[in-house]
Amino acid sequence: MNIPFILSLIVFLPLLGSIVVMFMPGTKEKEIKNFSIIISLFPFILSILLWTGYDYTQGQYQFVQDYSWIPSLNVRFHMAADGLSIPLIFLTTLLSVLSFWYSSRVIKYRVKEFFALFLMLEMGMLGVFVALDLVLFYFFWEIGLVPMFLLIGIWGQEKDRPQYSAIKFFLYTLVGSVAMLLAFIAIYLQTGTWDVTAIPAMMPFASNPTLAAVAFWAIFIAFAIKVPLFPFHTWLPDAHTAAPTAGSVILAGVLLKLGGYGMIRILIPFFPQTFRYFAVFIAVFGVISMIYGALVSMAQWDLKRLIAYSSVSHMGYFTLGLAAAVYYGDPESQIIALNGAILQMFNHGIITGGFFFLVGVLYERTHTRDLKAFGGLSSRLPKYYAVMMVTAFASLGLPGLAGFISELLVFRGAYATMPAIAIVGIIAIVLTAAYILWKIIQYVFLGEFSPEKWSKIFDVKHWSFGEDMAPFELITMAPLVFGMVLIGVYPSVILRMINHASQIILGSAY
Amino acid sequence: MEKLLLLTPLIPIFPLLAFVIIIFGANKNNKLSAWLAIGGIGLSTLTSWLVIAGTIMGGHHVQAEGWRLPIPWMPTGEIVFNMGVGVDGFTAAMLFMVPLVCLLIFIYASEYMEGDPRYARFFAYVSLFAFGMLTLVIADNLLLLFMAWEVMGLCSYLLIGFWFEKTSAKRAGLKAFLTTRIGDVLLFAGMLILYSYTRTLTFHELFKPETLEMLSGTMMWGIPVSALISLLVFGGAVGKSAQFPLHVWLPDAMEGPTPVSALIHAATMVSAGVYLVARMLPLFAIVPDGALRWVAIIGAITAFFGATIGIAQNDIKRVLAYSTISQLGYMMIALGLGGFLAGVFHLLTHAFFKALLFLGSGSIIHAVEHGAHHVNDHHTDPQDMMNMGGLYGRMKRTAWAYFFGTAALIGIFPLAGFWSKDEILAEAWLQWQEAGFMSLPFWAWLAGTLGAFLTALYMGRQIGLVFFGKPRTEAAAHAQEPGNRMTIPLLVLAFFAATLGFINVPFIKGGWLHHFAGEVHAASHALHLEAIPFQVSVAVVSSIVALGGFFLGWAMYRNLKAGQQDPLEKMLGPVFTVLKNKYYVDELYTAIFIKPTVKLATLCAKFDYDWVINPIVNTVGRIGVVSAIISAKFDEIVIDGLGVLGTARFFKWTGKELRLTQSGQVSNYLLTIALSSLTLVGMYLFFIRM
Amino acid sequence: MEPFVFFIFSILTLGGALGVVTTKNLYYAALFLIMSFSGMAGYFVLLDAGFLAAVQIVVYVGAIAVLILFAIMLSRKVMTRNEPLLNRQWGLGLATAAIFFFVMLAVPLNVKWPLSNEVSSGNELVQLGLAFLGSYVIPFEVVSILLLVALIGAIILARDTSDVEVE
Amino acid sequence: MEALIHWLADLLAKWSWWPFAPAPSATVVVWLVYAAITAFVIAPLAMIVLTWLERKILARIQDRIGPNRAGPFGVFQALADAIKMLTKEDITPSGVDRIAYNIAPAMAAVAAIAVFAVLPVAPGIIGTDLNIGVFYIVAIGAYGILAVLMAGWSSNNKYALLGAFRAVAQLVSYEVPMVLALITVTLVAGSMSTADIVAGQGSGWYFIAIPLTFFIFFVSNMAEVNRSPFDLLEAESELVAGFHVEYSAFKYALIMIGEYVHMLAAASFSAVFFLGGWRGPFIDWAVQTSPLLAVVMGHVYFLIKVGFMIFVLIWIRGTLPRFRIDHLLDFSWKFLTPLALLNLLVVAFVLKLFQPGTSAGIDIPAGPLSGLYLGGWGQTLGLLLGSILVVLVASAVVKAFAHRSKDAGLRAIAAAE
Amino acid sequence: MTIPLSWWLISATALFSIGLYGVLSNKNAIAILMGLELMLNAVNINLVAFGRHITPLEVTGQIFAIFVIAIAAAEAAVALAIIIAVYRQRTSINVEQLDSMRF
Repeated sequence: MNIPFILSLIVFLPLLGSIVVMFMPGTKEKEIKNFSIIISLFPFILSILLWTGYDYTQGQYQFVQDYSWIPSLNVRFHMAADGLSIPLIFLTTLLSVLSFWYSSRVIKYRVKEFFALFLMLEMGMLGVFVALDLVLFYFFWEIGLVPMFLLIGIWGQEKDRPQYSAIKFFLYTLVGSVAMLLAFIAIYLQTGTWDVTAIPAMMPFASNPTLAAVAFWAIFIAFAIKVPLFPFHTWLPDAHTAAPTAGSVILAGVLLKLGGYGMIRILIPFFPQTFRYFAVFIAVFGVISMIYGALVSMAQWDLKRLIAYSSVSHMGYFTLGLAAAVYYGDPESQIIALNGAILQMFNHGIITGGFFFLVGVLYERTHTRDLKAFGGLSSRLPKYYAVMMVTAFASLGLPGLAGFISELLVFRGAYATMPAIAIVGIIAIVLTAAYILWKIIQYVFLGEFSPEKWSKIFDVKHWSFGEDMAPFELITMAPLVFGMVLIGVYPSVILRMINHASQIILGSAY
Repeated sequence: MEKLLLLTPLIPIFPLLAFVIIIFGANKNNKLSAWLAIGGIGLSTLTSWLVIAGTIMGGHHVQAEGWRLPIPWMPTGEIVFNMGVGVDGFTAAMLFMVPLVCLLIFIYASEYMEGDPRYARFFAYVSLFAFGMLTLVIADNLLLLFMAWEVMGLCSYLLIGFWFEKTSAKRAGLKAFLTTRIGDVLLFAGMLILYSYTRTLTFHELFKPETLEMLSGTMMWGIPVSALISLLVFGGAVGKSAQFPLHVWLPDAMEGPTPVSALIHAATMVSAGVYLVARMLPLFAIVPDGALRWVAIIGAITAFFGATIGIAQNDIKRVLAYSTISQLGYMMIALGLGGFLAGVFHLLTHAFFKALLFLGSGSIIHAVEHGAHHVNDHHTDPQDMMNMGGLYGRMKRTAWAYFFGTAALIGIFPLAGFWSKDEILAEAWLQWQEAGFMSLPFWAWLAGTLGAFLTALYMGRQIGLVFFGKPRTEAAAHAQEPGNRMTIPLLVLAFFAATLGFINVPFIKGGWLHHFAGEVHAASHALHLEAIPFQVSVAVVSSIVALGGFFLGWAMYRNLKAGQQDPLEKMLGPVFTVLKNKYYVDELYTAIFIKPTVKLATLCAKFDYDWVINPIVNTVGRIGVVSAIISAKFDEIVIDGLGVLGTARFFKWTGKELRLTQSGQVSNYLLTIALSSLTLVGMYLFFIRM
Repeated sequence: MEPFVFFIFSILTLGGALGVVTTKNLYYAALFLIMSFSGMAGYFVLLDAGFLAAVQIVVYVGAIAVLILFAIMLSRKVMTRNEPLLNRQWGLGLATAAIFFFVMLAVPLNVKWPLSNEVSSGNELVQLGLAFLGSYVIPFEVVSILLLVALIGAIILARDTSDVEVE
Repeated sequence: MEALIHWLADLLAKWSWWPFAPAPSATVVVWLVYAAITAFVIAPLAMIVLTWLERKILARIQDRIGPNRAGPFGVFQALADAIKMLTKEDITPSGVDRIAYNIAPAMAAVAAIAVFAVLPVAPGIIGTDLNIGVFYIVAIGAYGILAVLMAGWSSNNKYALLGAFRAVAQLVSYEVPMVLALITVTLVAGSMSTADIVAGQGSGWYFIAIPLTFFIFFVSNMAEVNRSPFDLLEAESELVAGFHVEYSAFKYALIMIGEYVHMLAAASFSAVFFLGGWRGPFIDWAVQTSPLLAVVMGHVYFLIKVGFMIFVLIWIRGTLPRFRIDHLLDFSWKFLTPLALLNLLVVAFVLKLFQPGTSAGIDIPAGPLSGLYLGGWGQTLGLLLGSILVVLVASAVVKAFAHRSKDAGLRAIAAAE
Repeated sequence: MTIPLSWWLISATALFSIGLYGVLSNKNAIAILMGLELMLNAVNINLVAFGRHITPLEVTGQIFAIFVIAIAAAEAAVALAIIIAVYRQRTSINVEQLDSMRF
């Protein structure tokens, strides 16, 4: 299937939907919800076509659209997708569909604004994954911020200080972006182009390592904030805790990936030698993120906060893999490390996305996330227990589920290039198991079930779908659970594409 | 015969199917669930026998070199990682034991678990467990083995914490998972290193001489890589097979239902560690005096140490649990001394008689529970041997099966345990003869022999406490023999416990089992793959020790009255207390590992959110706010007052004057437009064209 | 022959146009406009653009001129008053138009155009169809939408809202 | 004919006072003169014959005899009427806008006559085979509207003006479905040339392939020529006589000529577009063997069809009652136009299905059913099925609306369906 | 003999100037509109003439002329609607009186 302008369609259909939603009367909530779900299905279907239409015999960038945009600045409207971005586009559209589906049942007030903003958010995220022009990239990068800011600020739970969290999230990211923009401009002044595909050949700042390092760090910090990497992570727990369920899902599932994507798409090709020079340093921070995030998770009593910190830990795996991929080593190990890093992004998207849905499921019923409030739910909510078990074990890296494959690849690659750091990082695996089993499973599901405690927190008045997971919630989780099992059992479905991209990216950079 | 081998991938599929069907469909129907599980494992058993038949027909070719079915699984750069299953002699031997024992346990459990609210869930879990173990056995590469290994870890977690309403049970599950996880991480690290160096994890490629040579020749951190990998892999086995110092989870695992204990301790989980070490033995053995001696040392310590704790326990299942630890130590001793065959032999026989003992104990517990129920007594712990006594008269079938199991365990001629344990001790004995006094084999032999004595002692104690004397509680007095579904598996297991030793009697030259050594042949020059000749002295010594220990225990506890002090406690005093508290290892671990970790976590969280990082962020934010206020003042007074308003006034004035041009007349505007364009055209023509 | 026809059409076109701007009667102005349009259709015929000629008549004569006539008739009072049609600045306007004419005259008289002597195959309809559904399809669609919007907009603007009887 | 023209042109060129290039220009002039004569002869003739025919047929329908005094069967009655009209006093009322008042009747007649330029009467006999013939017909129609408007306004009479407004509203409204129907025909024929359209009906007249289009075209054509039941603008009982109330004598005659010639044109083009024009039995054979015979046969066939169509028009006039003005407009905008659009879509779709690999010499992807083209007959069948489908859909929709609607007119249409 | 390009251009220029005069000098809105139509048509003539004489093998000139016509039609429709609305409001279409948008 070769659809012309497929990338533009994917990116701008949500925008169109957003505009249409804005013009719909706010009282027609049902129509707005259904319309949003339907409009979000189109990019999803198109992203499947993108996946199936990917040609492994061709070069890196496919589905290219390249037009002049602002000729005076040499800015181009350049979009393309490759094996790196297609899985992430797929992830974004999938999580968006699920978020819309889920939100359509649980969002009760200011429905129109919610869906309009969410659609706009989807456009911003998708745009980042396909933009191949630095200005376009920056444009989409910033566009995603505003809807997310509003989503957290307006639909956040009152007791979690949503405004504070939203502003923190916004300013934190913006600080990074400003530095990034300056670096982009510096690159433009040196090379005369904004084109991501053209800049690597010109090797910006190759003659001046100091300048290269400055530019590298300016961009890296912007991405590191988004990833987030220790010590730039404190916006994450606040934002996650305050955001509505779908917002958390998208935040964890996609927004964190923007940073990782940027590192691979921009930093590796632009600054291969600088990156390599700082790789050990970055890897150390990755390992710190892993272990530190796991430890902090272990000390949390708020379920959502716990999962937020676990994101820090899991994205540390990504950072380690990335650093290992650019460090001195044999090409095969580098590729494996990069495969692992990219797969870890995807897996983290579906697993942590699933986690946030599941927290939402519990929160909608009980309006609390305090771990001490639960207990013994395993026998009371068997379906919820089953789904949560799969997600939790996928998260802690049980073989046969998605998380394991990426951990294996990351550590395999990291071991070959930087063994000592990798061995230290392995400790995180034990800690992850500890906090997931001890905190989540044991406190929520195991132990004696106490009907009095449960009836005190279970909100019968506002929740009409029954105690155990309702069909719509199961449908929300089904694709994610299926993905976790499928990737765990047969990773080639996605690794084939990622591997193709990794080979090209590393092959041309080193 | 190739066709028969093609059935191999099916073996684990049946239990998996049973699991899936129960989880998604049949979990409302208890009876159906049980039959699905039993049917699944039954089909696996049949398939396994076909595969074994295929292996035997395949002769030396298949038994030694193995047969494989790889599929491309994961692209890594230019290379594709192959995932697959394989069968060789060793696998076939395991395939004889694992599904059969599982099948018997499942049948047993279908009665044992009756009345449990989560009956169906139980059978789903055990099916998954069986799936894990069978996959592990037929894996042809370390990665698939590891995956199955972890699936079993998951199942053990679920099953040990099956009665999660009990605080002790949910703790035990967590403990089991985390403790084995530590071992798993070591194994994982070893696997990574191995993978990094060799680019493959498939066993037959790993065991190629040139690969082994490369691994032993390369040094890392001062030791050969092969030794490092071996130690890390052994770490995994230590965790899984509950060797010292990671044995702490196993006694706690008794919190699970008794069939689970049997499953974990006999057929599946703990055997996996031994299986792994046996499978990877060529790698261990490639460097002389390298990793292998550590295997032997750990094995010897565990064998002795487990047995000592066993004599001080009152819980019937805990005694058996420590017995298992101890017996696994024996297997490790054998493997550590290079006695591949001895280790595997003991692994097979032990599976049968330990399953028998566990199921027997389950039957006893069930009976006592039944009795307690009968007399409306809900305080009696049905697992405490002190609450039993005189059960022989009430449950003869169980008792006889239990006697056979005990005899096999302590090594009474000619039951299975005699042959297999004797092989291990003989191995150590022979090597001691070569290496001399005070050498490692000597200590191993000593630990083994003392362990055998202690084993006999605590088994004698158990038999005495449980079956003889008078019932010490009302519950025990009303105990009742359970139904056929529980007793018939016991009898079948008893049969195997009695006869399985004959597959490798040392009177036939070289034994028979060595045909099933499989790919381990690759490194056979360092290993003992053939049965060693019968050592009369060893046999005599161990027989005397076993009989002595047994009768000592039996005699001491035969007529113990209710409320009477434990005779051994009287004899040993504080030592007994130490043993009873398992050398305080749990407490030690809590103090030095768990509490500091939790403390560190709390500190990190405080550091993150309350003390350092978040305050810094907030401070930066506040600085921004303050500078904003200052700027606002500056703005108001200087820029606004002087600059902006002045400019504004200027423009206000000009605007006032110029607005008169806005006449509102369209025609005027049009004329202006026309004249302006005309001027532009004129300028163009005049300045540029001219 | 052709110059003769050209002159006839020029008289129609330019004469009509002059009539439009000079006559005092708005209704005549509209009729002159139609005359001018018809002349232009003739121009198009001479320029080998028969289709365009037909379009010119259908759209300008059949639609726009009729619309203008309608508008004139609907605002009939204006005509009966017989006010002068010219505004106060008509002199300036005339001067501007004249200057414009003479300035622009410089273009056709001075520029050397890259003329081509090729003769088209004459199948202009096919070419037009291909162009409209080929390279110009997007402008074509946009213009369609524009027309639709103008249609609706005109209806809404011209609708007499005080009329209650409107269904 | 050609030879005659050339001879005349040569003659003209020889004693030429003609200032421009000789022979070709002369040919043009001769053609013009020829055409003018034809028009001047045919137009009054048509009016006379048609008036007589109409009166006779109407009389038969109303169970009367009709004109029967002047000449056999009263054939000269119409001629007498014509003479009467030409000799009457030509009154120009005071207060009229003289210029427009005088131009309007001529324009009406000219607009009606001019469409005959593209009428293919017989094989090879056509005024000029424009490649935009169909479009030309539509374009010329615009002048007809203009004439009505001019006449109505310049009469300085409120009845005339109202009549003109009504007329223009009606004409503009019905022009839309008519053009849509013509587009459908153009699509099927693949050409806008009238000659090509006739040539394209070798495999089945379009009446068979697209009967619904024929219906739409015929109905809107009836409205275009102001025939009953759409004769509102000259509804004597309501509007005196519509826009031409102030006209008399010769100018009135011109307007009448315009009207009847328009009717003739409508009948002719109905025949050309849907009834195969000059096509009939053995005509193909005749074209190949003897062109002269073909011309004769063509004329005969064509006149038969035109006569039939005229008869149908008169028949309808004698049968159906008049519409009310709002029903009339509703019928066009709410029924005919959507129907025509739907029909156009379906026809385009069916054509695409049967699309052979090439169109106007350009290679395009063949349709999925192009194998069933069968020399045009497969396509004809497909189009017919499409038409039936549209009719079913339309009647279902109308029924559904009519049940709910309070509008009696719509319900009447539904009942008619 | 074909007509030279310059004839067309001069004719179009004249037409344009006449239209311009009409636009500038009339105070009746409809008359202004008519002037505008004349100007648009002058442009059309230019487009078609250039197309005919410079690129006779292509129909680009005609295409643009058709677009201009379509837009002119839309413009006329809307403009006349506005004029009628204004007339209804003020009973006048004299643009000199429509000067409420002034200082």
